[in-house]
Amino acid sequence: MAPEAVVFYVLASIALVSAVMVIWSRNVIHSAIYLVLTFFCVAAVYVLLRAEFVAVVQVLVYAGGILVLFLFAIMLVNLRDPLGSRLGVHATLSGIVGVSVVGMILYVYSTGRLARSLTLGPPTTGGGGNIQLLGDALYRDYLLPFEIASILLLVAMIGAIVLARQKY
Amino acid sequence: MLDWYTRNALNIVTFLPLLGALALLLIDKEKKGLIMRSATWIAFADFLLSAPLFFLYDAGRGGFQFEFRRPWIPSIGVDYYVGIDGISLLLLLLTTFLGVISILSSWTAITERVKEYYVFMLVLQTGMLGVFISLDFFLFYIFWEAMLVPMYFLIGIWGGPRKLYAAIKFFLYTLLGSVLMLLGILAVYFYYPKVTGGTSTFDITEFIRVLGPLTDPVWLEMSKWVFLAFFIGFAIKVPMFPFHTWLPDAHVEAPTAGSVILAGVLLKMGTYGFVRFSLPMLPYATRYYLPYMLGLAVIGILYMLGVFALNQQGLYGGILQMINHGLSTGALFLIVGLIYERRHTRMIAEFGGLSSQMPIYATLFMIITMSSIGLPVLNGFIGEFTILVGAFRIPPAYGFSIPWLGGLHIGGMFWAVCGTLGIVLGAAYMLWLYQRTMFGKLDNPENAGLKDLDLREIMTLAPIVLCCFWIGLYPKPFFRILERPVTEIAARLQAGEAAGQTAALPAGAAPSPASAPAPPPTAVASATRVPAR
Amino acid sequence: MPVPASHILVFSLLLFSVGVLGVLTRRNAIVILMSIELMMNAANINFIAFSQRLQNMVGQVFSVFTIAVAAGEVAVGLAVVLALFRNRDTVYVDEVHVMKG
Amino acid sequence: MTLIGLLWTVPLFPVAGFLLNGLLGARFFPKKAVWVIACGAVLLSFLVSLGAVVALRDVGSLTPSPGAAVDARAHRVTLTLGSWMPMGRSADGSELSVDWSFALDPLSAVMLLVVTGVGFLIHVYSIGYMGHEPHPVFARFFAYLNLFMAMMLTLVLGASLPVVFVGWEGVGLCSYLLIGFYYDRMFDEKTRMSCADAGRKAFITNRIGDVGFILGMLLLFVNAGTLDIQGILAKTGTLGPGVCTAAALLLFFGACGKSAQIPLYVWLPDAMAGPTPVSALIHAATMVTAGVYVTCRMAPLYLKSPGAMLAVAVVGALTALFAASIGLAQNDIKKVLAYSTVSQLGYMMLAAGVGAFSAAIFHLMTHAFFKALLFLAAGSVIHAMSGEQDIRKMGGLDRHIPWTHATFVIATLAIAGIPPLAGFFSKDEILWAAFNQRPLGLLLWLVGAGTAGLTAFYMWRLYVLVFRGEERFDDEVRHHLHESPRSMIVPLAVLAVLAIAGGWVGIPEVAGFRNLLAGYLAPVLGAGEEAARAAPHAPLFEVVMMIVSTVIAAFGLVLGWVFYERRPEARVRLAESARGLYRLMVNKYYVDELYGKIVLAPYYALCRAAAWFDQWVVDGVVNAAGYVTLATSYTSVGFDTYVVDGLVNLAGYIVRGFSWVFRKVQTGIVQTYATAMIFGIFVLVSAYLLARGH
Repeated sequence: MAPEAVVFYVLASIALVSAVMVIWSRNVIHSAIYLVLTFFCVAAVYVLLRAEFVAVVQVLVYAGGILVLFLFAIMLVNLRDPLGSRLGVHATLSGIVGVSVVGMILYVYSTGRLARSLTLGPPTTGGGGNIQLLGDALYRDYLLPFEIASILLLVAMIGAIVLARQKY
Repeated sequence: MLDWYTRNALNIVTFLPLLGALALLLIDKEKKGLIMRSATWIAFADFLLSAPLFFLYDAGRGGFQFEFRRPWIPSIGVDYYVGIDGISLLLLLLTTFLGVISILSSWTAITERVKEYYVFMLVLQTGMLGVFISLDFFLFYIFWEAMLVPMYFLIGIWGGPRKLYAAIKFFLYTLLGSVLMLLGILAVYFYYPKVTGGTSTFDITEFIRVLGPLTDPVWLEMSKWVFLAFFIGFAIKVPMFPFHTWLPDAHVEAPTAGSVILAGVLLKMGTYGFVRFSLPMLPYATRYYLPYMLGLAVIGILYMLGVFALNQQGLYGGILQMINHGLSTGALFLIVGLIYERRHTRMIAEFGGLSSQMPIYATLFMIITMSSIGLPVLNGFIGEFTILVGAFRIPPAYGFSIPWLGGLHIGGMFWAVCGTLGIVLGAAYMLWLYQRTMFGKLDNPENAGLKDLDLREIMTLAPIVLCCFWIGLYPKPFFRILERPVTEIAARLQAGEAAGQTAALPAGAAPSPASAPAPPPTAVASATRVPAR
Repeated sequence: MPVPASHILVFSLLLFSVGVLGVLTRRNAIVILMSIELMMNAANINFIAFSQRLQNMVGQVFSVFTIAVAAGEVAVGLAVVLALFRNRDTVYVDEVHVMKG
Repeated sequence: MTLIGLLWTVPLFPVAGFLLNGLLGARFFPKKAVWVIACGAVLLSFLVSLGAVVALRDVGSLTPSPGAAVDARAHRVTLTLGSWMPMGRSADGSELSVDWSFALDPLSAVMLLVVTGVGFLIHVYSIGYMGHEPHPVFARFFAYLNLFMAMMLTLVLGASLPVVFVGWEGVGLCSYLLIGFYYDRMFDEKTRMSCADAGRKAFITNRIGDVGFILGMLLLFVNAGTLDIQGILAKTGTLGPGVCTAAALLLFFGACGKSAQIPLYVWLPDAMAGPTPVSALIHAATMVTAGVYVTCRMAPLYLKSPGAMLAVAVVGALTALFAASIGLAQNDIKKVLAYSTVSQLGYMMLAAGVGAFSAAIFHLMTHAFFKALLFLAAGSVIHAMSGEQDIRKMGGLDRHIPWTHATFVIATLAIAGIPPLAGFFSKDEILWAAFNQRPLGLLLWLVGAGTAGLTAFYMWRLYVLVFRGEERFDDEVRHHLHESPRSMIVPLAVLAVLAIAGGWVGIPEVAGFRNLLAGYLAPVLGAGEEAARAAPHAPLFEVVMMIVSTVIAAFGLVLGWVFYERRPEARVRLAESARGLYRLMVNKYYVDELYGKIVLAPYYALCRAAAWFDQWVVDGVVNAAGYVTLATSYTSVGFDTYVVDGLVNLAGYIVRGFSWVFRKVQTGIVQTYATAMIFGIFVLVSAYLLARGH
């Protein structure tokens, strides 16, 4: 087994386990910490997949920005009972449904055609990665969507401020 | 200038309220007075902008006018295509007219969430206008659905004690109807290219032109199902028995202006749908289900009787009566709203003897009551009389006999008699209502201090009353505007009748899919244009 | 890349499923938001895997957009949670059932 | 063409008066201005009508112009003001259209003069009668009265049925408003009927009749292709007997409503809830005769259908007798007069039914004079008695109010049919025409003559109880007792003259005069008259019949005098011996109660049933799914305890699972919905996979 493969499987396992812990853990703070761990692992997987820029963005935005937001929110929401019950009958049922769907999709994968046709090709050229290609795509072909995305962020920011204001 | 207006009038009229709503959003919500005034002015400007259409519309030319067409989603054949004929013109004017009045009537009635209220009212206005001007089925459907949302909120937020129940009931009912209607639209949409061999389109005029006179047995069979799909969609809106139970709840709970719009415009959309789509596009199926339609129509909805009389007089009367009913029912809800605002109850037992306390109110109420029970010189009579003439002219072949009632013939005459009896019973009820509230002794001390109407309130009712007299005394312009579209539809229906005969289906038989003949080997017929009369 | 693409897809699928489970089972709105983030990450992994496989940058471009959207969504979502908490004194979604039939 | 061209202004003057008094009167005008406007408007109408009628005399010299057609043969001028309802084409391509058009011919001329003339007198009378009312009420009264005049004139002048119908409904509305004029008062304490109730009853009963009128119009419209009256009458030949009979009967049903014939007469006695001038104007002289007028208008249509004619005659005769018998036992002065009106209207219908249309119009005219006089005199009595209407509390008034007394006597003799007063000639003409009817002539004559006797009897009874005998009122009333003001007495006097001399325009030919009225009406009604006169003419016999009917009337008068003035104990004995019949009469044969049982009760039941149906059946179906779900979840509540305790067996678990799912569907928790969605995806994809055979 190639070292990269080993790294991938390890990272994937950590990501999955910590993801499970996110939803399993009874303390919201713990959930947030596990979430950060998942994000880091996924970022690493991005690197493996030769998407260095996205990996960096992932770390900056998710692990940096979003998580801080979460922590702030958790602290602002001063819960009386931080340990919400986790597994009700409803959760069991939902779990069963969810797992069955996963099983089904896995079954579809395993029936073969998808798996064969999607083996990854050779890595892209160069040690510098493909940031330049990405930049070209972002700022030339997808300039308008990019700008719209920035407006979206602006709107979200204003919306969040308006919603979270004490009196309105 | 005029040229530019005629080309863009419909877009301006339709989207002005929407733009106005957007503008309202920018106003500080504490400035309630400014919001109310702006909303009123916007609605009034919209009415003023729509009024010239009445005079610019070329009644002699007929057909759709003020058309505006741009490709919208070319890949599936959707156009932004709007235009009006005489029928939609009148409904458009009714909408802008009642729009001003309902907004004006809300000034004192709505005290909470003022800004949102007027925004919803204006958005609703755009939705309703859009329904009447759309000539593209896709566009039509979008407006048809879009209109539900503001109405839902109007009932659900500013309604009475059981508002949530009423709002959800309203929404679910109409949604169910429109989903079935969508099925019908899609059926037509997918069938159309098979006939022409050309491209797909949602163009309503094209559907009518091609599918209306089509005599292909496959289509005739299919049109029955399409008719049923449309029927449920429209019948819920009308609302026809037995789809009517959402209406009382909605009316009781809705705020006054909501009731006015609901009764005045929204309920007319179902009938409009029948006139615009079912009749000209599916003449054969219309004829096929006619006895049932008449039977359902006669339970309370007189204008449906007119529409399904399927002749010129019936259609005239049906459409006029839609306008009349919109005016007088709208006014009645305003009247109820005015007293509700003063006393915060609608219980009839609470009132009595208001006539001496509020003479202007009593007078206007009396005129509207008389209008709605069809007293001549007022508008109701014109509509009712024309409808009854139409009903009388339903050929005997359109009816059926009941053997175990001595061969009683259930045809035009029977329905006309039913309709006339309905008018009388309606009169009994309305007079009872009027007497209980206005006459008698003023024995409830809470009513002693009631104020008569102020200028603004008179301004909401007086235009309606004037319109009632106008239509009652000199309805000729309305008849003229309706003349071409109505004759065209009547001609199409006659052609459909002929189609039914050539297809040699048992006329007037009970509708059962099994009675359909086997489709012929080639299911493609050439499209022919109905000779215009 | 010696790892078969299908394994990466399975990884993303599992991550996504964990997110779905979280959304379905947890009562705490904040955790639900976190679970949504998990699902978005899973989607991103798919984007990038296919981008690599097809030697096309579009996948990466879209993942950038996804991250932007996720950021906005979290910001607004948390604001909603805060507003909810202020008005209803709870962040448990099953206590917020105005749509109850 | 001068004044005839202004014909359209005749209804317009009162409309102007109505608008002025209605909109501004109560606020800005003094009382005097109000009545000057109201009476002036009617006077102007009267003068214009008079001028137009005079101009009509030499119709031959009139020149037609656009919008004004002249028919010299029928002495008719038709003004078309414009198109009202252009309804497109009928199946055969003819134009279905209704115009705003007015017509003046001898028939409408007679009506026009009667309506405006009597109307003007009653307007003048009302000045005094309503004088003590506070100002807004005063203005409102005159506004309504003017509106009524406008509508009545529209009815009379209308040249097409819908225009007539405008007036027809309009007078109904005014009648409703005026009956319920004192809307806050009680009318009949015993049955707890308020004035507003009475008005509503009148309006609804009329509307029921209108069903017939509308359907008749429609039938004619669809079959004749026009609603212009002359157009229809010209086409009666082509309509076929079935359509003619149906249309005639339907129109007659409408006329029954307006003219208070069996079975729709019940509203008229209750209409006495209105102020007395209203009773005089609307419910005696003008509006209630509209049915007779329209029947005569459509005479050629009726003549095409012997069956319909017979129906009209029989209904008229029965109504005459029936109402007269009820009138015998009433104790309210106005109700006696009301039943008398119903009875006289029956007379007119009888005349129309036997083809004596001009006699019907003749009686309509004389009846307008003497019945208006009776009502106005009764109003004067009520005025003098401080509002008392019960004749058992009157008596001996002849000394106190001599003018009223004198005019009342004249009117009583006129209605009883004593020559040479007005009633005699018209009543006699009707009886003679009825006698000549085939095949029921003798029977109809007997009924008519019997009614005449009854009429004389109960009218004299009324007179005696009110004016003669001992005074049965208390001192309080006596203290206020006074003769009415001059504005009331003058109209009484004028009407008294008319009640005496009004009949002289129609003295039968057998007496050596020309029957002026019949001759005047001949261009319009001549065809019908000839049919009626086809019977063998025996002048001597006619004179004998005349004498017989006079004797019968006189006998009735004498009987009334004997029973009520001379030997009251004989009356008591009679009432004792026929107690059952007497009770029936006092209670008006229980017709109101009967209608309550067979019409109103089912109607209310229907309303309730409809509401019940809506609430339970329709909504029930809609909510069925919801109910089922609810039911399931309710049953599951019991199981929940076991679930918590973990004591579940398999069967219980399944039930619980299902019910739990159903209930959870309605929890309002978004997650539930999400679960359901995903489960749906699962099911769909599984189904797809299975179908694909994987």
